[in-house]
Amino acid sequence: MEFRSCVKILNEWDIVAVRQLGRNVAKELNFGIVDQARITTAISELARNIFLYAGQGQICIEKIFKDGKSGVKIIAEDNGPGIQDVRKVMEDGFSTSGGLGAGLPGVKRLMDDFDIDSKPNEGTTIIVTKWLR
Amino acid sequence: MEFRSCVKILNEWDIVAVRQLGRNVAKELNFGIVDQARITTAISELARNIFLYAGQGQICIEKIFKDGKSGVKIIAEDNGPGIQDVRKVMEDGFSTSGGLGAGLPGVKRLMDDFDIDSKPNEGTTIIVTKWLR
Amino acid sequence: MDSRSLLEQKYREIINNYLSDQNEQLLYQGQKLSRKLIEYSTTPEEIINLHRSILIELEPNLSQSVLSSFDILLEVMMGYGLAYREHQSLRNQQQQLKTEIEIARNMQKTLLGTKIPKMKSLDIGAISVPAKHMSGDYYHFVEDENGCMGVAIADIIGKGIPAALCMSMIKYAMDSLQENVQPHAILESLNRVVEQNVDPNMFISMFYGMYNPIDHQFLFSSAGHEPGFFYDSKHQQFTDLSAEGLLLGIEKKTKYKQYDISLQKNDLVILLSDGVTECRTKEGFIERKILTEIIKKYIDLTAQEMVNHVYKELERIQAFQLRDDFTLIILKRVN
Amino acid sequence: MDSRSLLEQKYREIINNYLSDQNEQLLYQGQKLSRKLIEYSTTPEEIINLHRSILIELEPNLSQSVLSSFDILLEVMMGYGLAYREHQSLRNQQQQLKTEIEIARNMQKTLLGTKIPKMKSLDIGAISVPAKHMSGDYYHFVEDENGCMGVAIADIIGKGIPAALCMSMIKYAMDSLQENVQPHAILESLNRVVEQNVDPNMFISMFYGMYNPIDHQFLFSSAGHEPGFFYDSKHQQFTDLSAEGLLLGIEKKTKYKQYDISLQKNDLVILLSDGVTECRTKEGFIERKILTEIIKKYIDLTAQEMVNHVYKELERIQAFQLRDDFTLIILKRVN
Ligand SMILES: [Mn+2]
Ligand SMILES: [Mn+2]
Ligand SMILES: [Mn+2]
Ligand SMILES: [Mn+2]
Repeated sequence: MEFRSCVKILNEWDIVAVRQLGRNVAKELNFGIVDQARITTAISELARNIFLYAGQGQICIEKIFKDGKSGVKIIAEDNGPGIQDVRKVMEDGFSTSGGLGAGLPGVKRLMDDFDIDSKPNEGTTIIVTKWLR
Repeated sequence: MEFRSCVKILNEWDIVAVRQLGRNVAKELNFGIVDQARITTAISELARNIFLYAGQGQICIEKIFKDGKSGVKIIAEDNGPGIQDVRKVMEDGFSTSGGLGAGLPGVKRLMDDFDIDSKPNEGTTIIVTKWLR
Repeated sequence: MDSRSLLEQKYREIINNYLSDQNEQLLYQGQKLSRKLIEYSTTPEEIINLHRSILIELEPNLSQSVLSSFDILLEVMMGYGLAYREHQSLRNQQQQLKTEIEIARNMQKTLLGTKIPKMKSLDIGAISVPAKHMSGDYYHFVEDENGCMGVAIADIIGKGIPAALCMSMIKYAMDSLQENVQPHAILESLNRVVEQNVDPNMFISMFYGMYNPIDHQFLFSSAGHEPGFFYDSKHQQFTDLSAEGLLLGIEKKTKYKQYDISLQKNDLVILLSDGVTECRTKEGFIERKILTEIIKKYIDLTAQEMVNHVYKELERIQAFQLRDDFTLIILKRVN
Repeated sequence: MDSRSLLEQKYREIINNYLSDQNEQLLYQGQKLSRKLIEYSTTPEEIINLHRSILIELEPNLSQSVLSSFDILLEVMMGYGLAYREHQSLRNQQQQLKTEIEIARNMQKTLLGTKIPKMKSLDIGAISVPAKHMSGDYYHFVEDENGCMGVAIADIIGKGIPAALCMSMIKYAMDSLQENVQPHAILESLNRVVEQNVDPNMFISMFYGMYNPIDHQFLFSSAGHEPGFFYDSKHQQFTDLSAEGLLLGIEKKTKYKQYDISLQKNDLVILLSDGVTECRTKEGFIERKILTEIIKKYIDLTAQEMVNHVYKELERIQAFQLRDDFTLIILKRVN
């Protein structure tokens, strides 16, 4: 049975909670200090996105094992307004909320796999994975 | 009488010598550690440019005092081939010799004033200044 | 105190609090501070220096080695500082360029704009999305006085600004064409214009079709354009809308063959640019077969809904990175 | 060992050496290493972590506080790491865009290309430099069968890609003009084309002049274009080549006045775009007077040398940052 644990994102405290969860899972999987920080940063960005644009949602963290590799998978879901133009949001330098390099392109670069599904008025699901090397 | 001291740039050792000179002058003028490093980096880039593109030349360091302010002025001169297209060399991301952000635009950003005069087949003179704040 | 010193003070505070209680809350504050520092253009070498001074405050007996090691860290971080400064400037340039391209794109839209004709017997849907900032794809509808509808779809070999520039140039040629001419003749006349006027390294593929609502015949010719599909609703089968013909701009005297098909009720004509079929995923290009399967899923929707859905689906399987301009037109006989 | 570990090893070495002898040579090595690390895409957060592990090696009794402080430094550096990654990607995009613009610029050059006529009585020099990637300035020479030479200089209101796009569009209009028409009539006919075809927010200023080598008269009309200069060599005086007239594209039925001057030997006609006169230095715009003074310095050179020198000088006083497209044409009667 795979490990999976979720945190509801309702306020800024939940961002800290889900960061903590992600960092612990990354530690347990033996990710190094730098990768721990990267995974936490990615989670933080995803949580902030939910908090800022959807108001609420949840983030689940999974340990995954495949072909002898282990990794951490992060699923961020919300029922917010959805992203009108995903291509635009994935462009560098588009994000105005974060600093340089933040936003979803930043998350994509911090992680190994990135998938996004967004439907206007239904919500957004983002799934990202980082593999232990 | 203003202080002025020059180093001929003939080989890589001279780059170290002129860095040392610049760092000392910056220290004497009470520039902070970070500004010392910036001034040294700018000198280093100018020296490297001479070394790489002109073969040889010289760099002079001056202490300058004006309107109650003090500062350091760096004059880099060579009789090399000159720069064909100064506008191009001053574009970001043009420099291929250095890493990201290096080259003359980098020097310009590290210092307060920047002037360049280049004549094909005659040589290039670059004068940069940093003021103590 | 200015905002710089406030941020430095904040950094000092976070570290001090963290030393007495190492919790995630403080690390999160660190991340938020990072954003702020960048917002106020603090450079990485300044952070290193700040950190060094805080260590000295924290540990008055800090060993000389630890202190000296920071000289090297600072030196190494200078390179990152240069990159960071270049980034800020590049970002501004990028922003300006985007504004400029946005204006040019709007000019292009106005210039190339075409209205989808309203016809009793034909439901028409069209979508065109540039891969980059500007499109080198083009489509155009015309209705002549006999009620026939002409449809052109073209692709400049090349993308982005050069293709857009080229497209604007041949647009004039299109406008000066006479109405009521057959597809093969239209391509032949356009070919002459392109051959004469456009850069010799620019080629254009074009498909021209003409639908007659009286006899429901669809005539078409192609100048080296990616074949579309014909969907036979009775047998629920797709066949390629193949047609021979050289690209526009290669040879002055090129002749184009003309083909025709007959549309029954609910039959479809699907026209596209190669950006649709050459949709590249992690696993390689998709097959034309996969495309027809996707179209089939939406076959009961209106033509416009169909093209929108197909685009959305293909956009996602390419991870939102189009490699080529994407143009898809569906004509559905409804009466 | 891979190159990453080699670089880490090098960093360790430099620090160790530096601790026993703090000299500039090692700091210089630090700078060179910085370059290498960036070349191999090492991120700043990796440097911080590396530095932390080296400190642990150096000082086995390193205090917990110093170690923990690195957690915060790492967290703060993550933001810089993100900026750094974005920079690498932005730089690649910028590179691609540049390539694309380069191609478009060459197309534009081919499209707008004009040959400087060789005339016995007239020495002609011309230079045109875009402020950005693409020019919205345009100049063109024509010689008609009577030996008269027409010269057009135009400026799209706006710069960069949109202006270039617009320029390409009106180029067709220019080509279809009849020869041997007077300047005012040329502007009137171009005005109609621009008014009809070009985006309503795009305006074009244009000066059209025509030189007759028989009687040495220079006829000219202007559509809101920056006035050039006439240089009377006998009295060594510059006067403005003023001419009234609305911009192209404003009003369909605009009429243009026509003016004429007579050229004596060694007299000059200087045509320019506002990018020449609106040359901005740290102290503000230069005066037209300064421009004529600069021209005077080179008055004994050939027309082409003159325009080159004037450009070089103005380029430098603007610190190599043109704010507008720069076009300067000098006609010098030599016989
Ligand atoms: Mn294309
Ligand atoms: Mn294509
Ligand atoms: Mn302009
Ligand atoms: Mn202008």
